[in-house]
Amino acid sequence: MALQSLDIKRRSATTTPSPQVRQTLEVAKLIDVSACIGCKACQAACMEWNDIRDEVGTNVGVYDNPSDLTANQWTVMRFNEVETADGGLEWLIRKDGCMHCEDPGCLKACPAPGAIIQYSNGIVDFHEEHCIGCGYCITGCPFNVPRISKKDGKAYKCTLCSDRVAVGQAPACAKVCPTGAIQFGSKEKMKEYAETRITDLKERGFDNAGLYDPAGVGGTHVMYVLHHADQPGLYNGLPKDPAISPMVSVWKGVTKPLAMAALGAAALGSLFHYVMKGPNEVSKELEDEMEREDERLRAQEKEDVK
Amino acid sequence: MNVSRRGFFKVCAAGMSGSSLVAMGFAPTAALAEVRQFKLAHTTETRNTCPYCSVSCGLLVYSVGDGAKNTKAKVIHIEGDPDHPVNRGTLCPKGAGLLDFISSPARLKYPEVREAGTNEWKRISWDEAYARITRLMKDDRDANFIEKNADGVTVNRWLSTGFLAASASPSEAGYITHKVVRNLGMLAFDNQARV
Amino acid sequence: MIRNPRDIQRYNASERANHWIVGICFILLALSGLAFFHPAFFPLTQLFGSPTWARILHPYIGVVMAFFFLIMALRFARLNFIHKQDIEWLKRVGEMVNGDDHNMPEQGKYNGGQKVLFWGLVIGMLLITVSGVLMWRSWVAVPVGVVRAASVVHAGAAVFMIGLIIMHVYAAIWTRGTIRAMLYGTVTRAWAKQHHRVWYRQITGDKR
Amino acid sequence: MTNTWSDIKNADVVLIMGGNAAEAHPCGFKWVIEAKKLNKAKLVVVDPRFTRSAAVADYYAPIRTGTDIAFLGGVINYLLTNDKIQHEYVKAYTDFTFLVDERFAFENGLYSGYNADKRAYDDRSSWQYQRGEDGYVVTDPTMQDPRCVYQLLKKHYSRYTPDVVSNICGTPEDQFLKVCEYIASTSGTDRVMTIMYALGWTQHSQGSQIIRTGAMVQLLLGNIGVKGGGMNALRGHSNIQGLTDLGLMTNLLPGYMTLPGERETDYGAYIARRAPKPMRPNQMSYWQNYEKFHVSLMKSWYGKAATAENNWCFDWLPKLDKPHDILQVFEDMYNGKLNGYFCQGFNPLAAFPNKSKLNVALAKLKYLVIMDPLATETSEFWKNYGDLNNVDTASIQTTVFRLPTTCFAEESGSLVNSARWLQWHWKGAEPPGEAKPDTEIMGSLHLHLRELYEKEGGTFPDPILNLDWPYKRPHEPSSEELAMEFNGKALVDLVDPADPTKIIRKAGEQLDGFAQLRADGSTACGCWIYAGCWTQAGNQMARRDNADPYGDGQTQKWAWAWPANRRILYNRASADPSGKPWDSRRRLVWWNGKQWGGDDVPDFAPASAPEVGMGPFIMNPEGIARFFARDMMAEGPFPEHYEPTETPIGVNPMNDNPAAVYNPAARIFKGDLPNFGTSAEFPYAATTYRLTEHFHYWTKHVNINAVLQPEQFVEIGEGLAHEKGIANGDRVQVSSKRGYIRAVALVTKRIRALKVNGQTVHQVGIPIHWGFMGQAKAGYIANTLAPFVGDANTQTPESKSFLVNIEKV
Repeated sequence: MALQSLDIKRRSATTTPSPQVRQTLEVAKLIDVSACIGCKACQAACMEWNDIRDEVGTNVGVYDNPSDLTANQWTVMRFNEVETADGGLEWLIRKDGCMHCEDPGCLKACPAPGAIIQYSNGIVDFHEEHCIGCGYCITGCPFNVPRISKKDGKAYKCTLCSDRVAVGQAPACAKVCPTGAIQFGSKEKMKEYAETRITDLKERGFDNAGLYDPAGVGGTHVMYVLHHADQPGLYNGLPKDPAISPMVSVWKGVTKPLAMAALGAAALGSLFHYVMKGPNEVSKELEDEMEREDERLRAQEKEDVK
Repeated sequence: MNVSRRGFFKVCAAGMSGSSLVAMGFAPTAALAEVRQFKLAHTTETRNTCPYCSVSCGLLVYSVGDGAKNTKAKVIHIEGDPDHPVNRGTLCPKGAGLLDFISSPARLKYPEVREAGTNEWKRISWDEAYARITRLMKDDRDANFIEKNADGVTVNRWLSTGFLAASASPSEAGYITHKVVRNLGMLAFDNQARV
Repeated sequence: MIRNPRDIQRYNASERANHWIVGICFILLALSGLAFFHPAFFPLTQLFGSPTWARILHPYIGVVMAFFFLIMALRFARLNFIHKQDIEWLKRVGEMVNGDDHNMPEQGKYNGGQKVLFWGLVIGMLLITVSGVLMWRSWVAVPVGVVRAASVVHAGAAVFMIGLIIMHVYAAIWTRGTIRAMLYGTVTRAWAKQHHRVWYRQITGDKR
Repeated sequence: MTNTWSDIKNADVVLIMGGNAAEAHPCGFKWVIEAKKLNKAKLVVVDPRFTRSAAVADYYAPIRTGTDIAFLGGVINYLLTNDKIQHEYVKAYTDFTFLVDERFAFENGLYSGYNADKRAYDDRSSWQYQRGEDGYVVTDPTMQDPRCVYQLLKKHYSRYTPDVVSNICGTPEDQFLKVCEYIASTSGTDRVMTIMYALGWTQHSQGSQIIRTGAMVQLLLGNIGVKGGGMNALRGHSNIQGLTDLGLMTNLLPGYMTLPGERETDYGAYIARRAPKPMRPNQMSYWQNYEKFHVSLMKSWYGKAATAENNWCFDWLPKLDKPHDILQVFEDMYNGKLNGYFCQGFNPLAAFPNKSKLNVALAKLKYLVIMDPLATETSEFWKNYGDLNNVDTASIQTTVFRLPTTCFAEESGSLVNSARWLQWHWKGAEPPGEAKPDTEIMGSLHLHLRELYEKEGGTFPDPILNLDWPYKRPHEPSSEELAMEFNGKALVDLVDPADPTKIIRKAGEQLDGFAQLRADGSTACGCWIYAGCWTQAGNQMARRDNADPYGDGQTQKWAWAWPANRRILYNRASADPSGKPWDSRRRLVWWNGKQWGGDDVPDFAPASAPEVGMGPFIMNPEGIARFFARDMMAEGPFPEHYEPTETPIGVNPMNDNPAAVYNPAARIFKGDLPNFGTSAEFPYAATTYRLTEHFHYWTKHVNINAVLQPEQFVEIGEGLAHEKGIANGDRVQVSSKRGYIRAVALVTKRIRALKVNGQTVHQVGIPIHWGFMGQAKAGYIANTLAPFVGDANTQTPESKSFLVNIEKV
């Protein structure tokens, strides 16, 4: 029996492993950018299901609204007008949001035990009750996804609707997607399906169509089918080879044991030094000298009084 | 501070045990993690149809309360009906936002009247609304109804009041509207089909 | 402890207060910082009310510490310029650590080790303050690459400083009669003559 | 829609033109994506803007707004010239062989019979077929006669060469030809194209003719009546199909029956005119049953008061002097001829063109009654909202009543979707405050009026006092009662005409379909095409079996479709004249030697053997589909390109006749003539449209949608932006002859300048969804700009093509 409703694979700021024995289904969401019409139904469903509402903003000269991810907007559509070599136009629309990395930078960076959880099905979830609001998850994320709420100072992002997945349903965005550009299922099935889409796209002249499942973060549980998999940057700067920043790896990797060892050594070294060498005390001669001087001065004072 | 050698040992021991406690007793291994409670668990599910465009997607409307006498149903969530052969559970951004339509602050709650020349709404009862509206209708109909045209042909029409019918109300409402409106002799009668 | 009117004043009240403000801040920052740094120390956040309070307070305490450290550093900077005899002292520090200070060159108010510690802390504070500000999401927004670099620097500087402070504290404990200087402001003449003879002579006029 | 939403997955080519299905109907559009996945279908989008439909298209071509007839005329010419038509289909199932009256002529932009003073074709007698002595239409099966429809059609559209098309539409010639190739690829029996269109075709002064041209392309290709084909009008509102079916329009009665005109004083003549005899031997001409439908309707409305003696209350029906469509009504209101007006779930101030005229018109009313779930702009037309609605409140003497109504979740009933499915829905919550369903409000208004007439008497009270009102709770008729009423029931025991000993339905029982209707007053039916929706077996609209045994998306047991639960109209045309499916992979209904059957309810006489030669278009007296529209269209039998009423080029390149620059029969009121702008003053072609994030003027009240698209904007191309010094995100003023709006400029590569008739035409895109009320940021009503001019047949306002200027503010 487990306490939690989904098996946990990893939790933030925890040095011992979570129970690992049970093997559960690895899930994934596949976003077929070639079928996405940018209708934002996923955004609406996300807001509705998760009980979040962003502010009514302004138009800043693009269709992207809200114009960025926020603590109240866990997914946004990124619209890019790209001119092709033959004078044509492509309107590339990418649904942005948490990629649910197999090797999540946020979880690695998070200092609060249990604030970030990776379930054994691959979902990376934030537990705001444990979140301390430090923002290290933002520092750790290779995709610039988590956002701190101005209301409560906690970090929020897509949960892949862990509450729905836990009861056997698809995430709200995947269920709602009118064109089926968002699919949900086992990661294996998603990859199989992606292959059929890539074949179709290649037949339609997109020679570089491919799957975006970056190895640098151990693969992701949100994947893209891209018409131009060779240029992910066209899709609003999707990183080509994302990985946890080496800075973050150093910070949350080797630094920890080394620093602990160094500080431990310093403390223990001091202790043993004290034990072995004893204190550095004032020499007996000087003490005696000062004692004598004091005696002399006291005697002098008495005479002065008389 | 004059710490004796013995005193120093005491401090060290305390420090050691303290950090051991930190490392073992208070160590954060038991931080609980559970997904959010599935919010539809015991809601009432009602089959409905999206009121927006004419794809007419199937909806599942979830409301709190189980229909017992002492509960008042309140819709808390709407999603696509997976059985529906057209939308198959999907919705568009409008359909996915329907919850906020039902609970929009712009929803009208009471009959109101804006009297001629004034600048505000005044709440009235349904009875008053019906009485005043039908009085205005009857006076206008009685005064302006055309039984025969200039050529003496029976035309039985009422042109001085018009009616613009809905586009999203059920067919049953449309039918009764047509029955009532045409029966009064109205011809200035139209719906949203043209726009 | 027996008070002796002829004890030597080493720090005045203002200096002592300044030191302890910095010291307390440092302890609080080290406790909270370590809690964020390594899961094993996370329960230390409870000392601040809750983990979130620890996160909220940490940077503000840092600002307080940075301010008072700056004042303290300005106060003591001149006394910590490194001279020839300090280098000599540092060359022989091994003997000192080994418990034999007979061959150590005579020292002024601060010995070479203390001076190195001082400048180490100054550099550490500079790094930790600047990097800390860059990481402070509530008030500062900089590109994530800068935040990442700052995070590494902050952690490194913190470990460096905590190491220095362990040495600082141990040295104070190890060298008996030292702690009172920061508690009451005075040291015994014998202590002064033993550890800081040049300074002792300056104060007392004792030529021996 | 001739076909259904899920049937689109059977298409090989999808042409989206005059619509933007991905944005306006995303869940229906899913079946386009399915077609791409399942059939490797190609999606072709032709639109002034590179829309979100274009974003997932295989091919996109730009077009100048309002020039679709030229484009499609060019397609017809391409198909005929390159012999890309389905010969057997057009020969057997269309009027290709029919001979046309010798007097029929087309010259310099006008057909024979035009009256320039009336701006109308008042003599359409030449727009007819040649008739033989037997009364039937004369045909030439060789199609060589120069008066046969095929030859006339060919001649008419031979003028629409690719360079002419490109010159008018601004579509580069190579792109036009590429689109033609995609379309032509479905001329064989093994490939099918569907056309999806919406307001982008209807909201023009020549909208009906644009749609006809599209239908003609489909007929040439043999794409009507088959799976994956059809002309699919994507209707805008959830029940606008239903309300149109139910005849809530100035000239209609339920089931597309029509009101008598004031010259139709004789009941018999009224019926006869609507029940035409077949024009060719052995044709069905189903409207011959008109009287059965009409009498049954009158029995539903007037019960026992409707008798054979009083011609089933024929005199009680109002007689039309002219159509009182929305433009006519607001024109009359503007001229002070209306005292009262009701808006039931409708926001005309935002939805109709030329807002400033509407404001003046509404202020002339004595009383205005609003029934709506939401606070609409119309309900507060009298309130000053600064520049957004600058009115003098105190001078407006209109009494306005605002009655709160329920919304979908708070009521039960049926909605008819674009595919003619009647789907039942159930109440899920109580309405807010004292809101009431429309059924209850209408019922109460009737009862209050009846009471007043009973008490006081008054003008012509007969219909009011005699309206049949059998509802159990008279003030609030239930949806169930009303649905059963429009399905129809037997008033007496109905005897089988073939076997007098057999009773089909006992008195009081629900009818199974319109075939059981009688003209003798023994049946009642409120809407004949809905007969079968609530039978003795219960509510067919509530059926929820989504089984799809043939895997083609027809789901016969899901809800109920009119007519007779038929999912694809004209489905007889899916089989060849011998009754065998054109394409075995695409079989729909076929002749099994004894009768017609298959995966759909045959749109045909079920036992009529193919040898009899009955045509598949059984509602037409010809039995076939018409390229030559006879006298049925206001501006002529063949669609012809006319410029939008406000044209950016000032001339019609198809003629040099000043009377035929724009639609010579368009609905224009004299008083509006000064309100039309010219390209000298307003040089840019503008078009209004919907965005996928919003639904008309409703969702600006919906928080989620307001977040998704918060603020009013207009779209312009980079070329125009550069010319006018407008940067992305700047505020601009867009003005037409009728007013101005201010909004954020969205500068995009998706709208490109077009070369038209030797000049550069820039287009300005104007989304419509904002107004002076709501959760979204307040904005200007976009229809402030649109002209008060209507299509000649449907009177739909020309909101898609007009002229504007744009300036940075």
